[in-house]
Amino acid sequence: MAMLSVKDLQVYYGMIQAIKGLSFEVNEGEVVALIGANGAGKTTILHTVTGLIPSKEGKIEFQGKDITKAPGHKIVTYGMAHVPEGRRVFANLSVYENLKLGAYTRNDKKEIEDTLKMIYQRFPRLEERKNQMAGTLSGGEQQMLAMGRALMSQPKIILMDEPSMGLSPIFVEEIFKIIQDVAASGTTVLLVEQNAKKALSIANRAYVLETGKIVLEGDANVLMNDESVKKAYLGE
Amino acid sequence: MKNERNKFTKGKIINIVIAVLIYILIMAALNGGMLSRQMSSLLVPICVNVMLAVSLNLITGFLGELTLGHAGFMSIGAYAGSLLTIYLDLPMYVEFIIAILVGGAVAAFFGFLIGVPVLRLRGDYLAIVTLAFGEIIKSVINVIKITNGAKGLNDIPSYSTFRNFTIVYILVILTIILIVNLVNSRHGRAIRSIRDNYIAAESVGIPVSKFKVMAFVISAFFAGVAGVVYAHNVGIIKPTTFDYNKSIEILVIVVLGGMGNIRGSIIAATILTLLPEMLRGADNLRMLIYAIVLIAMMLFNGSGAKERLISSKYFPKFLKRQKGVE
Amino acid sequence: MNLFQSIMEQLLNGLRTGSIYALIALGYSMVYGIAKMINFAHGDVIMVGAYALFMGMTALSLPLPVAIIFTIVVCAVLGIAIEKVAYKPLRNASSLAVLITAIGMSFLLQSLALIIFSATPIPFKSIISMKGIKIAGVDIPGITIITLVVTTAIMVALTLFINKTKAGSAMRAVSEDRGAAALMGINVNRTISMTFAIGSALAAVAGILYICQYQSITPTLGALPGIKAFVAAVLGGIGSIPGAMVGGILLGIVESMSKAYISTELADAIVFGVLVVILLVKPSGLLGKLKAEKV
Amino acid sequence: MALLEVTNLGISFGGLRAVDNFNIKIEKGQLYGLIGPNGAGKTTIFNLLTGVYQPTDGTIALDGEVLNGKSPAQICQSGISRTFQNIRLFHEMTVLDNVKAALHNQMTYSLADTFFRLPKYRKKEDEMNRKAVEILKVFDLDSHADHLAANLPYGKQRKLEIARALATNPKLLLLDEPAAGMNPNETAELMDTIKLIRDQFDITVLLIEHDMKLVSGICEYLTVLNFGTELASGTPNVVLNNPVVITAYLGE
Amino acid sequence: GCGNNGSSSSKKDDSTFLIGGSGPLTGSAATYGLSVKQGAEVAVKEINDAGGVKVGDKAYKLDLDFQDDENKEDKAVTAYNTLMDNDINAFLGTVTSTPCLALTKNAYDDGILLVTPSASALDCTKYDNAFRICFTDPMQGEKLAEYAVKTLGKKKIGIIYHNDDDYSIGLEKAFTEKVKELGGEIVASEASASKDNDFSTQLTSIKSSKADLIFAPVYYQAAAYITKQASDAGMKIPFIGGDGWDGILGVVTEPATVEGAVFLTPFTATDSSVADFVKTYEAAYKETPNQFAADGYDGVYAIAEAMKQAGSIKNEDLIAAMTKITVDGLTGKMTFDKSGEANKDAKFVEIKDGKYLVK
Ligand SMILES: Nc1ncnc2c1ncn2[C@@H]1O[C@H](COP(=O)(O)OP(=O)(O)OP(=O)(O)O)[C@@H](O)[C@H]1O
Ligand SMILES: Nc1ncnc2c1ncn2[C@@H]1O[C@H](COP(=O)(O)OP(=O)(O)OP(=O)(O)O)[C@@H](O)[C@H]1O
Ligand SMILES: [Mg+2]
Ligand SMILES: [Mg+2]
Repeated sequence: MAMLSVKDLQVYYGMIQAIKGLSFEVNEGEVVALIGANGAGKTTILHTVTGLIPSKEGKIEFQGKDITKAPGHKIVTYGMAHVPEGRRVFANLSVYENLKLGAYTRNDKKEIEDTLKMIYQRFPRLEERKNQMAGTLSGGEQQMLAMGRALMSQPKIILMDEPSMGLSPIFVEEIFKIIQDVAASGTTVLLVEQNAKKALSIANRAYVLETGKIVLEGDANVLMNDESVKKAYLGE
Repeated sequence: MKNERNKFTKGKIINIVIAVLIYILIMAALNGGMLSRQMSSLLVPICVNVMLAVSLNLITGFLGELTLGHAGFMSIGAYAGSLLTIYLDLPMYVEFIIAILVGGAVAAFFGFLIGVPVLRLRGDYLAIVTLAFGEIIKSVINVIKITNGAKGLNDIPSYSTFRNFTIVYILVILTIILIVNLVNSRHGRAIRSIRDNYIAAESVGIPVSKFKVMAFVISAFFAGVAGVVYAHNVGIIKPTTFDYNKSIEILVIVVLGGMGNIRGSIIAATILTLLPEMLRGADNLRMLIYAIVLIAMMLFNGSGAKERLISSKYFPKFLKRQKGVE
Repeated sequence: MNLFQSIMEQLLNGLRTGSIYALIALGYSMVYGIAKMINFAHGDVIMVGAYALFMGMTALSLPLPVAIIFTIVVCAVLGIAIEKVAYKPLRNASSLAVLITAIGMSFLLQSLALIIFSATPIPFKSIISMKGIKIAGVDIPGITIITLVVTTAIMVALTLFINKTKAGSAMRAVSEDRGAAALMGINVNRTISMTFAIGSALAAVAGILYICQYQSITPTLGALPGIKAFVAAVLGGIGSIPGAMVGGILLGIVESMSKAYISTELADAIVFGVLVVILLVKPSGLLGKLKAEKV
Repeated sequence: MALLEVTNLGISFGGLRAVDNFNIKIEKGQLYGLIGPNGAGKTTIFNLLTGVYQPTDGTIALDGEVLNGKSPAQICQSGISRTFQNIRLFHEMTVLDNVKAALHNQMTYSLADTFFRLPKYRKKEDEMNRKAVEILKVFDLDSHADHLAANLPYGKQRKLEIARALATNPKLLLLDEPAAGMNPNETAELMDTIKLIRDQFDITVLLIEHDMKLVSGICEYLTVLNFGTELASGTPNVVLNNPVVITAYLGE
Repeated sequence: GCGNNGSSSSKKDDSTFLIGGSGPLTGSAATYGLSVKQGAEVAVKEINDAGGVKVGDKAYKLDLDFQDDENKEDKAVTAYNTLMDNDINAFLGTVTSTPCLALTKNAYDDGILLVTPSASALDCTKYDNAFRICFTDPMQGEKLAEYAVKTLGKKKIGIIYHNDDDYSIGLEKAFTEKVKELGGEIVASEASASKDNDFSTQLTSIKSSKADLIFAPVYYQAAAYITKQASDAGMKIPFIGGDGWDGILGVVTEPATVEGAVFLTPFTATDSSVADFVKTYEAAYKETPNQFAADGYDGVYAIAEAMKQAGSIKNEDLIAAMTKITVDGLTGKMTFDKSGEANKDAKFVEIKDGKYLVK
């Protein structure tokens, strides 16, 4: 059974329909990529899944549980984390405080410390700057923080919205390595990316989105060699 | 663009026609004795509130700064104008026009003074400083001799009562036209761009400080003029009339009418001036009902209920026209 | 009485009124931090607290400690109710819209009190019976001592709560970015309700101290301390807990000193003048942090 | 003489030396790239060049004119204009008005013209409209002229920001990660536009970008920044193959 | 007109005499307006129960239409105009001075009888149609100065007053001048705002000025704050106040704080001659009437007397009749002279053992 399944989803912004009835699934342990042009609706889907915006029609299930109408904060406790578009770090809190908030749903003090250590290991820059206000970090630093913060909750599935945006080439490599690491450690990943090439290279499966609808889906390797995908999203 | 220009003149003509029609209606009703005394005595207060709201909208709606000291500008205009008409001995119209100009100018000067802190402060900090200025103005007027202290000025000539409605109406229309003209000009664009993103405004070469002060000065001018009209309608002014509650009253009008929406300000000023008077029959429930109506209107406006209503299929089509900056 | 004693007494006067301002300002600041709105009805919660204590002690004839708890609970519930009814539907509207609703709420509470209790002031005998003390010829009334102690204790407790507890950090997160806070698993609505409850409970305490000081209850009693406390909150740096405290006390002292030694007539002008000068020098208030905005 | 000449530039935030002893010379008409790891200080340099921050050390000179101590608005008038890493449009204004706001200093009329709608007002406004539409056309935005900027999709917002910067008629245009969040096709389109700006409007461009395709595709000269100071500079070929740059920035 | 949406009491037939009233019913001055309104209501009911007012051979029922003016001058003008729309026959108002000043000219132009129960500013009665029940400010100030210096023999006097309130300033000014004339000395004159309730600063200043009497020309609520705070500060200087002090025992929590204070008032609720009124009032409104209620009551009776005297309800007849009547009111026996002022005796009241003691 799929870990996360979305069926016939429709989402509106006021009068405008952003998601026009789409379905997809993410299985446990998979890395699934969602690719598509600007404004295709990728962010909207993630926001709907984590309960930040309501859906008009459709059903969202997580580990067999219907979470369509569940409030955002509840969904987190079920084991879902979200690295949002635009990072959304708490600008006037320190890096350390941001990370601590990532573990808000957890109560195991000791293990939280361990996770924190692990994250500092992955992102040494965050440890260097642990007392800096998050708002004054550079763009890339904020991206690391957002990712670290999401990992603090030790999620079963992590939704990432363009994690490579604004990162230096070396760090893009690094981030994708981290994503692979995260996946390897047993966390399921739903990845939204503009950098389709990279995304497809680490994903198991992928969906291609166009103006609120899924137009293509399949094995990542297959899609990578699909002519239309190549032309539209890989810039070849 | 060509068709934009057409739209422009067409909208303008409609507005002129509406303004003239309203005038004719009011004058006919006044002269035909169709208005009750209560209604007649509300005409000028409505006009004063329209002027105050439209001018405050320049700061709050278009510059995007919250101020709680608008009544301070109003009081400066009221006192300056009234002192002139009390001590000058000229024909009524000459005297009144001088009073209007001087009242506005003195208020504008204070707008300039207050504009200085505006350059350093933002948001609620600015709001509190404007509130402070309003209260300082009030205290100072309260102690100085020429304004007759707490007793205030008495026997101000009745130059702007409903019997002289024409002159009051002309002033209101002038205020509206000048502010609308400003908003739709390069100066207005600069002011609006500061509201939307002052860092970007600076980056495209707009001197932010200059335009912030300009907005305050112009807004203060018209508030001053409104003060002169107020004083020459009621005939008596004292410092406590112009406390922060008065400023808040004007702010309520602006927000209810819609930030940056001149037509909204005009309508809201009319409704909110009439409402407490219409509720006189409710006796001791009056203020309670007023408060409930105010909250209900804000909830309706802001919670998306309005959008849902307008987009519902039962809403009459002809009312759905999009309203712009005007 | 010598000059020293007179100055000391004036200082104490200022300190006492200042601490009450501070207590109210704490509530303002907390609510502001989370809702980004100036809760104009906050002053009127004080008024409701005053009537609640009065009713608790007379109509319900509760024993004093119970009456005090009753007052605090009434205000906390009122705070939550106001938020739910009048502010929550406007979560996505501009903060100015909420400001206006708050003003409407303030009118509403005042007119309700007017209808229920009428405008005639109700005399209220102070529940604080502690005797004053005299140090070096300076009279320190009992109520001043109690007020100072209570205010200080509350401020310390609140600071610890916000900085050291999970609920406190949830409050700070919600005040930064509600959506991101929800993504951390924080129940945003509950956190906001809790903030209003705490703020209003503080107002209840302030209300109790206030009527013990002035011994009379009227429907408009909250207006003046409300606006003064608002000024105090901004002076200290709105959103900052120690700032509210410092702002309130400074305001009280400046007010009392300028009345005593400069001019009673211009006291208000001087207080506001000091405020303007301080904000010009330090645009984010005494202890406020300038919000980091990275370009 | 170089168009932009920056010597010994430096700034600190608290204890952090964000930019230190930074030098750069940009010739007129050049397409210049500024690259470097995250947090290296690239955006900070833009902020220093445009007067958002005042440098603690060093001088900035544009066309021989020293810009130190000038306000952002004055610097814009001197001829530097920019876009932002996090988009900063005038959201509640129309697309057309966004551009017209940037024409503020070029087509002027007085307050009296404004208040009384004197003929000069009409004339200049018409002129502005024409000019603004002309610029919007370059970016294919003219059909959106009446929309609110907030309602544009992300990619178009980026373009509008460039259009707006261009409207101030700059000598030097600073672009902060213009391709961020764009897919390869959109990026390719953007590269053409940037080249077009340089050629058609005769404007010098300094850009920050992490997309190496764009950088190597259009930049004629590069400076790599690391920890606030220059790590390397030269033509893309040289710089991008410099082992120091590869370890610090490019990877592999 | 369409303005006839006033309160239900404004429906009128030709045997009803409608009295319009105006005063603050909301806001911080509401207590004064409500008192006047309630006092007037008692009088109206009493007169109607006794068969109304006989005017010539016709009996009129009285009716009261009382509008809120929020103690604001502009609101007072519209309130007044609303009442005129409702066709009132006489105007009982306004309760406070400034709103009254704002509409005296209007009322004069309309030629209607204006009886203000409690607006004490001199100019309120400057037109011929206007009359006043309460004392004027200067008169009170002078009487109190004489009492302080001559009767009590105090020479060093401290004053604490509201500098933004006509009433308070009026008393303070007249008092100060008279005290100086009589050879006394004002050792401290401390101002405050009428919205203030913290007077500890002013009191501390007076304390160090060695005053042997404090004159506080303020209303009873502020007086209660002042006396309480003076006692808290350990001060034992006696107080003297104007008619605004009436009702103070109803708002103090410890009568000891006002023990020995003396004030001037035409009305005390404990006076046996007003017992009936006090009983009715307390039954109806659950509170003890104060001077404002008495003024409102007397105002209605003055109008009723004028109706009888005039034998007509025409405006000019009513106005002319005012100077010929004698009203035996709660605030004393009074006649009115051409200037519009009531001639009546001032009584000094001392607070003794927590009770009012008429001197
Ligand atoms: N708050 C909003 N109000 C109205 N329309 C919106 C809102 N947010 C997004 N949209 C519209 O919904 C559509 C989908 O937007 P979404 O942000 O989900 O796209 P995306 O695929 O994430 O694009 P990008 O790559 O630019 O992040 C777009 O057309 C966008 O304009
Ligand atoms: N206002 C500020 N206060 C404190 N530190 C700051 C401030 N602005 C920038 N910094 C710090 O200065 C360093 C340089 O930041 P800058 O934004 O210039 O980086 P960048 O090179 O643009 O990085 P990116 O490519 O990630 O955008 C960062 O470490 C950042 O945290
Ligand atoms: Mg997106
Ligand atoms: Mg950057």
